[in-house]
Amino acid sequence: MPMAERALPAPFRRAPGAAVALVVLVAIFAASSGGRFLSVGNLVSLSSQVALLLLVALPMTFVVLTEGLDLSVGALMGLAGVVAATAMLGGWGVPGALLAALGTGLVLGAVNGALIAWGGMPAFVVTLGTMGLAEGLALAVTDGEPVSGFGDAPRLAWQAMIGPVPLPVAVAAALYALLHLLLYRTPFGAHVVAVGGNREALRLAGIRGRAVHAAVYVLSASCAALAAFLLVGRTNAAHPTVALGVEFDAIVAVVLGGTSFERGQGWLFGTVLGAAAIGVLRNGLNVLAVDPSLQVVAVGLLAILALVAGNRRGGRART
Amino acid sequence: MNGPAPLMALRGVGKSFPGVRALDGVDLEVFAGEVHVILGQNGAGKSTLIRILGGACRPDEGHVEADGRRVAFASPAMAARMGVAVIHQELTAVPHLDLARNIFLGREAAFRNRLGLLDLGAMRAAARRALDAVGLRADVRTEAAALDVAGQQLLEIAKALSQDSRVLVMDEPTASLSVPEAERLFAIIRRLRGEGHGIVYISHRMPEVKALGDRITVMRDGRRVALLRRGEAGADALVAMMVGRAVALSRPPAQTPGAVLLEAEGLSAPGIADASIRLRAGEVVGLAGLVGSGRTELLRALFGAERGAGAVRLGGRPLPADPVRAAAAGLGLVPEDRKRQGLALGRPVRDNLLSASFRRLARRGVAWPARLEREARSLVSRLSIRTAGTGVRVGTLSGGNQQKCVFGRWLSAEARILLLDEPTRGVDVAAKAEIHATIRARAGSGCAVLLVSSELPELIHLCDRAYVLRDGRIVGELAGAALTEAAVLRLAVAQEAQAHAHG
Amino acid sequence: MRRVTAALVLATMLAAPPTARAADETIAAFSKNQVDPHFEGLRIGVDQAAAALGATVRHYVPTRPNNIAEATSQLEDVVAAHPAAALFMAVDARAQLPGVQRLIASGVPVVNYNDRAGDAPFVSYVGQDDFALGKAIALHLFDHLGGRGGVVILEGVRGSTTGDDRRRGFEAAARERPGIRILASQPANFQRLPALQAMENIMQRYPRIDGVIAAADAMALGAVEALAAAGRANVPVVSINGVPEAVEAVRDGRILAIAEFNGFRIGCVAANLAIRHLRGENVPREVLLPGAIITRANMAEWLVPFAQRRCPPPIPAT
Amino acid sequence: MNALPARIGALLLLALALSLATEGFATATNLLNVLRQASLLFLVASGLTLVIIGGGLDLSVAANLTLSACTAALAFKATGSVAAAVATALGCGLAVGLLNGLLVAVVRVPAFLATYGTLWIASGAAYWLMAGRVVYGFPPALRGLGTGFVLGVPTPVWIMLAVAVAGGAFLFLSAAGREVFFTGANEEAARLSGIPVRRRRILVYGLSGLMCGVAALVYLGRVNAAEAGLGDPLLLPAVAAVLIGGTSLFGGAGGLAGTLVGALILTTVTNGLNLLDVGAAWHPFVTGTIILAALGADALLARRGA
Repeated sequence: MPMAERALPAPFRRAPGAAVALVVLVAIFAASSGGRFLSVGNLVSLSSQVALLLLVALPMTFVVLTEGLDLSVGALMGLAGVVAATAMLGGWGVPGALLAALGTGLVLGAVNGALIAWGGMPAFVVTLGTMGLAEGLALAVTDGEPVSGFGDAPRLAWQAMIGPVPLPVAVAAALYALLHLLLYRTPFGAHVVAVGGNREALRLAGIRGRAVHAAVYVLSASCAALAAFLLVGRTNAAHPTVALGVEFDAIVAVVLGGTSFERGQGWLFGTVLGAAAIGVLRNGLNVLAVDPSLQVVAVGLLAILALVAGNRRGGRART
Repeated sequence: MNGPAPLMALRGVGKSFPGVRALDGVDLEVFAGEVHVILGQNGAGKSTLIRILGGACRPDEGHVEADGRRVAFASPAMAARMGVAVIHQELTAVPHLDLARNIFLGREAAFRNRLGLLDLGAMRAAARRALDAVGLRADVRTEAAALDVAGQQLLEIAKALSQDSRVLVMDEPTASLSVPEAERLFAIIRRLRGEGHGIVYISHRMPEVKALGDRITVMRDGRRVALLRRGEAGADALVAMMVGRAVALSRPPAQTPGAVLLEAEGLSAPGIADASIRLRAGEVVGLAGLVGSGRTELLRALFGAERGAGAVRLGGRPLPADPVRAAAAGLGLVPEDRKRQGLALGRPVRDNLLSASFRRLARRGVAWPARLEREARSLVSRLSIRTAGTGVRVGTLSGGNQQKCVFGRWLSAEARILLLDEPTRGVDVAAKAEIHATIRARAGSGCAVLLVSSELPELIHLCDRAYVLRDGRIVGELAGAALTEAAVLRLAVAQEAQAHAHG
Repeated sequence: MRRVTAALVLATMLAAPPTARAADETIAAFSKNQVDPHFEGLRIGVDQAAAALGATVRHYVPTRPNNIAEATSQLEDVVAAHPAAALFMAVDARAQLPGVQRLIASGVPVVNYNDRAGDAPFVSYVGQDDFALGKAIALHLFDHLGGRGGVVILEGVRGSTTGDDRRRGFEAAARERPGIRILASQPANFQRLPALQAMENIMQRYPRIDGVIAAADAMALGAVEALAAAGRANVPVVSINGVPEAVEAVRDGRILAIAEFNGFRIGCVAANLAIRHLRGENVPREVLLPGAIITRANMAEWLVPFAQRRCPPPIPAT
Repeated sequence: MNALPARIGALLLLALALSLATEGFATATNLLNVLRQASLLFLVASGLTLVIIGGGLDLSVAANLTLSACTAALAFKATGSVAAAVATALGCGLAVGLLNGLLVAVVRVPAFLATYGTLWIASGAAYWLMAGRVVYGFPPALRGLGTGFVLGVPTPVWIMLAVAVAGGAFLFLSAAGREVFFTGANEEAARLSGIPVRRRRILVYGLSGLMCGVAALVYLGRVNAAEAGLGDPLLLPAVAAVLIGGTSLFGGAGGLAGTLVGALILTTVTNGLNLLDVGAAWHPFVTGTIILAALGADALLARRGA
């Protein structure tokens, strides 16, 4: 760790937007909710909500580290959920359904990755296009109707507790551990950072940067497919458009968490803080029952204020 | 040749680029335990030589040998496996990876444990040893971005050493180092030589050459003009060999300079300290100095592209640090990095020629296409820009013609003060002559020109007067008969050189 | 005078017990969006009924209209807020059933209102029968057409209970009138602009359209604009809901008739039942409010802005 | 821009196919209908095109349309004056646009996030102002903007053409427009050419906002009502229209003619799907396919051209 800024704890140095927002919001909500915000029940549901966002936001961190973004994950979650539910209805069982969802994610992620890494096309446009494909397929296959009646397994999975920990939180924690190892303890992780930071360095080191670049989109889509399965459990049905828009929350969580769109600068744990800040904001506003229209404004203000706060700016002398 | 085979050798290597003969029958041998200095001005062929050594390009003629056997490097990675590491001037660290991962980028497999994960402890320990070997004390968990330039330079060397490179090619490694940092680097280089490494060392700096060079290859115009052993020639003699025959290019008669147009006093900005200069109407003033001495930074500060302290005055009135105001006031900057800072490569020639004069050419805000086209065509013909038309993307033009577009921009904007940063770099001979003529012509019509060039003959040829920069400070001003390549070099390369030149 | 005040009471009447106020009577009221005036009317009804009994209301509405994920989160968050009681409707019944079951399990009595939220131990259900409304209004149109002609259906959101039930009602009515042909049936997401544009496109294909059935007022109003712009303002349009804007269109002859789906009254009744349940009264398990057919002849009552309306007299305890 | 003829060709092929496949497509009224439906989409996409050419991005356009329409409707109800409604719509649109410009150019928040933030702020403000109400019923003067005809052609189509011409003139005939292109292509080169980069950035975001104000007026005229959330279905189609039109997300290339063609392609497809009675569920799929097809075609063209 750099010596110069030792004074501040890591979250405030590396993800000032998320850290400050989190501390301020938790303080406000804890003080004004009369204990309800910090109740065990609320923490369970808050952490489950954050966990679901993290399943998308954690791999999105990898994508943003390569100076990209993935707009297709929300639509893909709808499609993968529909695929999983249909598979269960078709008697494939839970493992088969999981595999089917995962396969859907792999295919879409591979399309994204190939077009972006080898086709040299901008990630925004490619993933906007595949977002349309996924959303349209999910809608067309189901005619807009949710798929249900596949039994209780997904719902029980979403509600299960492992000791005191809700299963979604455990899954997110496991994914965090896995991705942490992947990013910080494998060659692949270093190469991901280098795709964003200095592709020339990768070339000089004889690494196939394009494969690494494509792989982050496959990772992002696979995790979204996994999240889709939990979401099916949460809503007890596979709704084709249920997760549209989640990609934006995920990107905001990543950036709030101190990962930059440029040069491979980022921090995986910061994304946890960013997602927590978003989750706490939404949950706290609900627990306090703030006027619904002001809630909408609050989300926008959080995004902008936290980004402005996190934006370091140089000084000026000669004017 | 008797004795051991060289670690690495080039035999009769030649390489041409469109319009340029970059290397012509060059021989080079690097033995274990020697520092082989390559000396030459810009354009002498050094950078092509480095690219061939490092596997970044293949020679047209001749071949490369390693340990006496012919090899063909298909890629930099392959060259690295063969034991050749190039330490580039533009550094190749990944900014937000820590030092350990940077050192072992692409070679992480060596540190995998049984689970397939990186054994960070082992990797860091190895990195620690690699950094210790070059005397870099930073924590191996620090991100590379946190290192200063000297640190990144050492990181590159540590990286090269850690892959058991026997041949290290260093491209002006001290360009951006302070004196103590450079001293530390020299100590490391000496130790590496002692350990049997072969080092190819590219530099302009005489004290370094004298301090380090076991053998010296002097290059000029893509050819080897001399191969000397240590002490066979003094600094003056080396300068003379680099320069070639006494200045072949004649300078036009000095003109009587006009009024002071631009004046800077005590200007400080990142990379420059307390610089004071004056430009008069009708003169071409040179800004000489080694790479990294603050020349670019000074031009940018004058143009307002970098903010700093101190005053810039235009015709006696203060000029705020703002490129918009500077351009409006008649300053024009031709930046060093044409592709990143000078041109919008995807836009047509026309727009690149007129980007500083759209507003001047507009009538009540309307920039009539016919008028723009007329202006663009007139610039194309005035500057002899070779292009199929003004609508062609500027990125498809040759380097010289691209550069003329940046030039043309300021002609069109009617700039009276031109700040030129390496205007002829990467430009073929014919275009170079045309650009030179344009520069003189602008001065002749009453403009003031401030010219940065690493090519001393060009500087001497074009300039009436020159400031010499070293380590961000102006260390001298030469004019008239005193403005010679040798004099400039002496000021630019440091005190010892002066002392030595008289010894 | 309000024409319809009676309600369907499904159990025998008991004497109303004396009112005993709990310490904290905060009611959580869910609704689907902040866009549709139907829900605004509903929220005003809830507020008015609660104020009359001295209870406090907190509203929960997803920030993105009809967003299932957000609505599900809000349900979870309300478990933590632990209100005295809740009024619940689902954006998606299947999706939110587990959540509302947990809310009930946490000890919060929940009244289901507006549309059916599935199988959970609700204190009561207050709503209207969407299928019946759809069927009634479609029959009204078909009979107006003399039992023959080609009609266009503008559906709501495919997959939503409200939308699907209403569509089934339309289709059931069409089966009863063999002279009626359904030319096209397109979802327009309960929104105005999609309905307008879908109508414009459908008109290109069918030079003759005899009538339009919209599953909600906003879509009917969009269709009315499209028809008027095409010079086909004489095509009769019917719809469901009865928000003041649409009732004005009935007054002006731009909409033929509307099946009343009265959010204001649903809100009144649901809040009233919830609070009385808290105070120990036995309240009916199910209240199905009847819906009138609003036509030019009777529309005055529905022209009154929500804020100026008065809740109907409480439904007697059981 | 070199790909514009290809796009026009694609549009014509699409039209040809639809006129063969359906009866209702190739009629004068339907073609005017398509144009009128495209107008709202184009107006929202036009300002976005300028922003993207200048090297930025504006995700707030649809929310800005919503807020401008709602404030204008409220202003009309408060004053009874159409002029007040027009001034409010344009003023509100411009204000949101300028806020984006300041955030991006001065505070230097990345455009994607800054405009995503204003998206939420603008739509939240609309919810708060409207409080679940619908404001409806506007006088003929305002209705005419959406439903009127001039010389047999719908007024919004004229507005669309006027904006396309004026925007094209701005981009290709004004000094500022040329500078926007140059700034989008290489911001640093623009700065070192003495182009006032910051002001140009603010200008395009301001214009984008203003276009949302114009679109809001057309919306009010056409739909005759304003409610919160009204613009939401337009965001992704607007972005898609710009991209299908060939404007590059890297900045410095593109134009309003392309966006016009992009908006027409999207609208024609929707119209065709309705005429063929294909379910609305397929619309996103078709849109996604067209985006990827346009992208792939451009990549092929670029490879052949290089």
